[in-house]
Amino acid sequence: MENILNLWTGSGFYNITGGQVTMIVVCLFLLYLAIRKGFEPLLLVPIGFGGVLANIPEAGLALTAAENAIHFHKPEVMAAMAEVLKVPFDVGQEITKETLAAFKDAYKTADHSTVYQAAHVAADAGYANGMLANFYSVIIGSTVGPLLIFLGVGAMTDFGPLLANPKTILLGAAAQFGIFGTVLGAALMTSAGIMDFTIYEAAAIGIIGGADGPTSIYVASVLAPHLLGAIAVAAYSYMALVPVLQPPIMNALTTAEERKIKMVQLRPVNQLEKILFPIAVLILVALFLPDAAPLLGMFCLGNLMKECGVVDRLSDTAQNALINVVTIFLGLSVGSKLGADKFLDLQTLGILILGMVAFGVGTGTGVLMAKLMNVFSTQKINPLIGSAGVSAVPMAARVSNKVGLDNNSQNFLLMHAMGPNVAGVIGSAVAAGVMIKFLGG
Amino acid sequence: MENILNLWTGSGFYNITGGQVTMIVVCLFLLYLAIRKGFEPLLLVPIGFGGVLANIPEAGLALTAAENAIHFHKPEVMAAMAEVLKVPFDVGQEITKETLAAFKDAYKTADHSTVYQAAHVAADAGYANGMLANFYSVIIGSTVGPLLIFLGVGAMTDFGPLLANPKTILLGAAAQFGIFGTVLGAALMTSAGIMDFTIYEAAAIGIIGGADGPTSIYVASVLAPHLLGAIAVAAYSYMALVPVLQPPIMNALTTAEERKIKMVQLRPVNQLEKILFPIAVLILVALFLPDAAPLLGMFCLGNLMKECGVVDRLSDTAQNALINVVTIFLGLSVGSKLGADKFLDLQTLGILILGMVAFGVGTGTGVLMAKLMNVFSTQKINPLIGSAGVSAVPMAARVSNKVGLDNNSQNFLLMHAMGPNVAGVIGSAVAAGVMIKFLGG
Amino acid sequence: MENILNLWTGSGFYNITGGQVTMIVVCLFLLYLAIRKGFEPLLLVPIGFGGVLANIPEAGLALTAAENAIHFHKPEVMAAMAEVLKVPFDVGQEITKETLAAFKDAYKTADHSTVYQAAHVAADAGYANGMLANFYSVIIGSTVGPLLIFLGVGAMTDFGPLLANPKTILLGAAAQFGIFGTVLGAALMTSAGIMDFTIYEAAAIGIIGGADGPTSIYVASVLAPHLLGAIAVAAYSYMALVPVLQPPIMNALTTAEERKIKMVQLRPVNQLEKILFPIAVLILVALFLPDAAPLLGMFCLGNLMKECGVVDRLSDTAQNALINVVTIFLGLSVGSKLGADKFLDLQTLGILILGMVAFGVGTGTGVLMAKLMNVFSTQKINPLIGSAGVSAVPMAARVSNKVGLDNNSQNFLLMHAMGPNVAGVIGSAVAAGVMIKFLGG
Amino acid sequence: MSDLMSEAVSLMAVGMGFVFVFLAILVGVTTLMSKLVNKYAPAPEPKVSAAAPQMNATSNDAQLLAVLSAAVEKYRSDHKK
Amino acid sequence: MSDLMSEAVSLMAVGMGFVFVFLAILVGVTTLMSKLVNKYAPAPEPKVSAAAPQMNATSNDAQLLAVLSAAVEKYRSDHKK
Amino acid sequence: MSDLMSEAVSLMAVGMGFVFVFLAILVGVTTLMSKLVNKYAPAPEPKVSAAAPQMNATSNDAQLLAVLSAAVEKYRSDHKK
Ligand code: NA
Ligand code: NA
Ligand code: NA
Repeated sequence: MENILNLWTGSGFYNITGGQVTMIVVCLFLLYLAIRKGFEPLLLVPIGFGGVLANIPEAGLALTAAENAIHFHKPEVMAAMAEVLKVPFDVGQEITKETLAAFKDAYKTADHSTVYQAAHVAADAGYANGMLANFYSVIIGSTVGPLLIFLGVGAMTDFGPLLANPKTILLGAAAQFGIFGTVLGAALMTSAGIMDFTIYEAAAIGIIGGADGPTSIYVASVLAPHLLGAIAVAAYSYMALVPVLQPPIMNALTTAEERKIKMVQLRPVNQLEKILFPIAVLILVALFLPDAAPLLGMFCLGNLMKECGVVDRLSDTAQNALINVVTIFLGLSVGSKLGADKFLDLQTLGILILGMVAFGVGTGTGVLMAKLMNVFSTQKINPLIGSAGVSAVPMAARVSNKVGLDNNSQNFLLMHAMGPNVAGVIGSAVAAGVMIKFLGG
Repeated sequence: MENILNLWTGSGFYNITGGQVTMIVVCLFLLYLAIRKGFEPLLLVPIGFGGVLANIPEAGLALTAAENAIHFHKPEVMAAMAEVLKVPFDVGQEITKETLAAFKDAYKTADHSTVYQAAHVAADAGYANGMLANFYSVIIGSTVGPLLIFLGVGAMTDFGPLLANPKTILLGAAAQFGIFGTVLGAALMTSAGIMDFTIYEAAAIGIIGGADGPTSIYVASVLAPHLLGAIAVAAYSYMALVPVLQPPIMNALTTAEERKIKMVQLRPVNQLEKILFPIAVLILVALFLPDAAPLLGMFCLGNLMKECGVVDRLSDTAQNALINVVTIFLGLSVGSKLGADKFLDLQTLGILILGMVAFGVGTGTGVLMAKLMNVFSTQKINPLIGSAGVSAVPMAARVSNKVGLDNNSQNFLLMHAMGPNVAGVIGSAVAAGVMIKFLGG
Repeated sequence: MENILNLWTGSGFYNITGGQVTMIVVCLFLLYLAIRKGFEPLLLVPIGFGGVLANIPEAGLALTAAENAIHFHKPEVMAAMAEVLKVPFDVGQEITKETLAAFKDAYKTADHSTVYQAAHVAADAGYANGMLANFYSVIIGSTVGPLLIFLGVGAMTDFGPLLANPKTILLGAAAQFGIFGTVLGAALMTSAGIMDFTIYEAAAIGIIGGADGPTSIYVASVLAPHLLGAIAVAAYSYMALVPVLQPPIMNALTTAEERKIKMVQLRPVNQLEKILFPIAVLILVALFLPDAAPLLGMFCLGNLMKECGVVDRLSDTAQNALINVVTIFLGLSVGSKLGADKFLDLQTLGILILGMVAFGVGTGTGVLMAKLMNVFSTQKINPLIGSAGVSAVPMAARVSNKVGLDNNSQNFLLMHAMGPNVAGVIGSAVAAGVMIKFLGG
Repeated sequence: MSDLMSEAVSLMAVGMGFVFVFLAILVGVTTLMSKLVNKYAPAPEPKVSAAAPQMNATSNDAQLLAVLSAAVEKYRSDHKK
Repeated sequence: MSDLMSEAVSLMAVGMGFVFVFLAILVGVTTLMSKLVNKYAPAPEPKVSAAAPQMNATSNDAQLLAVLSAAVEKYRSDHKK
Repeated sequence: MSDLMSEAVSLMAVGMGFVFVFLAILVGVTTLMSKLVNKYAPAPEPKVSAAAPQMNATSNDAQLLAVLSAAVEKYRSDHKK
């Protein structure tokens, strides 16, 4: 009898909170966007599904063992936990919401030794890390997940168009204004009292403007892990929305004449150039920005494996089995940060707004940079390829091509836009390195 | 000279015990069954091989660093270990079997902090975890292995037949009587003094009746890890024996007329239904049984990845590279529990007997449920498809088909049996969740 | 302003040491050899790349969190670290090179508990393990990497030629003289005062003569992890140089007549023999040398999976996705040991010289063993296949074939040489087991 | 009745009860869902899966067809005369 | 100006400055590298990638060709008469 | 003789001795095993591997044959007239 009661009081129906219901609906909506609208489904399917799992009441899939122990707060476990976390607590004492909050706070701010001891107490009491919490710590906490995605992306990237016309790299630089402009925006909102972001949070939000999923996740996991869920969702959603977000800005900032500029055909690129390029990037990183070494190092390794032609087995695995496995786990891990308490916050609204601003500013500065370069150079650049500098590979380059074709049905900009497009990946990884150096060092 | 002696006294010949010889023979027999008789070779080849490895004398492949340190019991190491484990011990003292047993007991019952400290002592003395012990803790101890198998199985499962005739789900429910009936059987044997099982052990044994390898391993790892080896071997062996075990029971419980019932052809199923089904299951799990969330969550994610059609890369990887890699490690990890001391026990005999009972009871109740449903419904069900409710996908459904053809060579039951067959997977995962909630919570 | 200064004083340019520059050049040369000269590119591309990453100044990719904390030596962190490591230190104290060296030494020689505590202190101060340090500890520190490579190699190995002519196994035994002769050489150099090797280091260097990458890495990681980088580089480089190193020795030790010996065609081998062979090897290992069980166990499992014919999915994955993923990480992990401080040492020179000696001696003793066997046997062996006993599969067998064809254009030795070639793999794994037993036990 | 027996009996009651209730609800939900789908979104074009075919499969088939057409072409031209 | 604002402004200045400097150097290095390559090693034979084709691909093609030739052979011999 | 030298010598003696003994036993065991197999189970049908061919391979071959037959069929019908 007691057991049946137990099943009932332990069921989802009995325990579910409004926040959890809301978040499950939000996550189902993400799945809808991914499956029916084609929004970056490779990431948003596991993210959305992981978000549902994270919000299953009483399952504690996104909680560590210690957090689960506190959630179920058996008196004898709490007594042991109190001793470790140095929270005042008597065994007989009633456990109120405030008591629980005190334990949760103490756990969140505890040093590493204490966290380990709390884990031991919880394990002794029979609690284990939730599945998603394990995935998060192995894949994102260790930073290995985003790095392996970058390895695979590197192995899929063709730097040919960039090598054929290197000055388009500067378009990829200009588009990073989106990142830093957004940081400024977040600071402004905070100064105005509308939001409340620290500089770490502002930087992590700004990186959405890099339009690169793994870079965003990497930076957020280092600077503001509590915002990771919202940042990743915003980054991937806006990347999917690039065909909607960019064209109005591109049209507003250019004249019809500029949009019709025809670019000269790209020269063929030598195999050796392609092999040397990732090595050159690596050496520049080593000399100028060691903090970008993990991200750009893995990216360059992937690209070298692809281009060198002698390790096709490895390049193939990096582009397929490995990246696919990591994507599943990375998505679920991001989903673990879509808990109601973390996501249903005013900050998320700020992130969504600022993320869109970041995309817009990056698009605009990319286009304007192209116009500026045309002032000084005789070989004109079609400013429509500037918007591709935000990255969002290869979507943004396709958008440049499409808007170009709308203005001149014989003007194919795709390959020209791929140069700034992949330069944008390098640009935002460099920006990520600067931010981590500046704020983390 | 001393070194040559060392090689001899450290060799297998010098140290092998009768138990180890027996277990190596048992494991070679498992390999024979797997390779020559086709008994679930994907699992039984690595399990059997892992079992041989686990029984190599002095190699300690299935032992942790601390267990290895105790096994080799150098006096100075034992002194340090005694302090950590709080076992009375003088450095000069002779080390008898009893002393070693005291250390092993203290280690087994130690709390988590102590286990870590013992690991440090062992590591300082140069001992390391055995290879299989590492595999076990990463793959099964963390529960990730069975969950990833379920992800892959989900990505291979077609719920079409079930969706075309949803009431056959109830056959998958009825067959779970095998699970709980076996728990009762284990309790009866214990009451009768024939065996000695706790309720945890009884539950872990019962789950063999679920006829699902990963579910059995998952439950056993949570409720009775020391029986995991025998339980997994029984589960996979009986799954392979389904074509032998089920037909007599099916024939005994049905009339020739019933076995000839023709079922109407299944309606075609809409793609959208297939996409919504795993989401519906997930939501029901969230609402009613959070403890089944890890298993059924991964299963539903796999199925959604397959059916949604936009993440075929991920679904493909889940069905191939990922599940294959995990299968190798899972098999070896299960094999690590086939050590002589754990397996050569009266309990194993009980597990083998009760496991077979579980399969038989599940088969029978599945068939009887179909007959019961025919009493109330006009659209008759061929009771031969009831036996498929135990799962053992797709073997049990093929058995239903074969027995059906034996009675009416024009009656193809395969697709009809696939409905209860996959329902049985869900049914036993639900049963697993109830058991963990009931006993673990 | 301070921040810009920070970027400058934190840049590679400002911090790079001569040693790091040298090592980056060395690693770029390895990449050149791998990509342009085809030197074992599957390993040397990730090793070389990892070596560049390990030498990026200030990035600390190959350092643990505690080592990074000591490198940046903030006074308050050093105070906490001093307490844990028991190094005398006052907070006000100037931090000289000697102070840092004292901390580094204390950390290197600390016991495992202390290492954990130091890690907690570093983590509390915001330091994390470098990416390569994580890869190393997961892939090589745990020994799982080399073992999984061996699993894949086993699944790619065909023992048919060996089974058709088992006495060629003895050629694989003789070639292991290269290993032990080199140990002797290292001891001689030390006695002569030219070098300074311990017996552990000498053994780890000798194993280069096994001509087996994963065996070398496995043994070096157990006996002399600080030499692992140089040993792995030497092993793979010389394996690539087999076509250059072996022929002169083979020609010098044989007469033209001997090189023209025609061998009888190999008998066809039964499938069952191929299935039983890995099991026989496993049982011999269990009886005679438990310390070789991890390496040869995984090797035999891979081969059994291949030959048994019922788990082709697993065998396929072991040969492709799994081995490729592990190769990437293994290469990067080896690269992490190519730091300037570890590699730019007189010992490395000794390793390179001794490694070449090892290859030469192994080649020679293999050839001489064949000549010796011809004295006692009527069925003559072409001594050119003796050199294949060093392993370096399948390169050494191809060299035997090529030198054979140079002397008699109708004499195809390839299949005959595959027997000793794969026997050499078993031989060096046995030698590895003996060394670990002898020195580690 | 021993403690173990009573525990086993109640585990059976609760367990089977729960399994049946859960799967019965699933029957209901599934039936309802299917009805709604077939009423409001009957047999949509299998556009989704067609839009994202598996890359490998495609390229394999492409290779296959290329080789095949080449072979057939050659055969044709050989037989023309 | 608040502390946060000044931090954001200097992050922007340092960050964008660094991104531009880094990528501008990259433009220079890339241009130089391309010039040197095209001067001293123009369009080398794509020997490297040809020398190490992916094993699977090869064996698949081999199987393919085997089956294909067999099929064509059979067809030929059937039509010979 | 220094301590290191004596250790190296005895490692060599023990090591090479063990390698030879182990591999010599392996020669014996292998020879015996082969004899027994060829006496009691000579050249069995390669049933095992045929019974469980790799799934992917099968389906690839199936696809291959399907496309192939279609192509040949078409060719035949084109040439019939
Ligand atoms: Na970007
Ligand atoms: Na079942
Ligand atoms: Na060897």
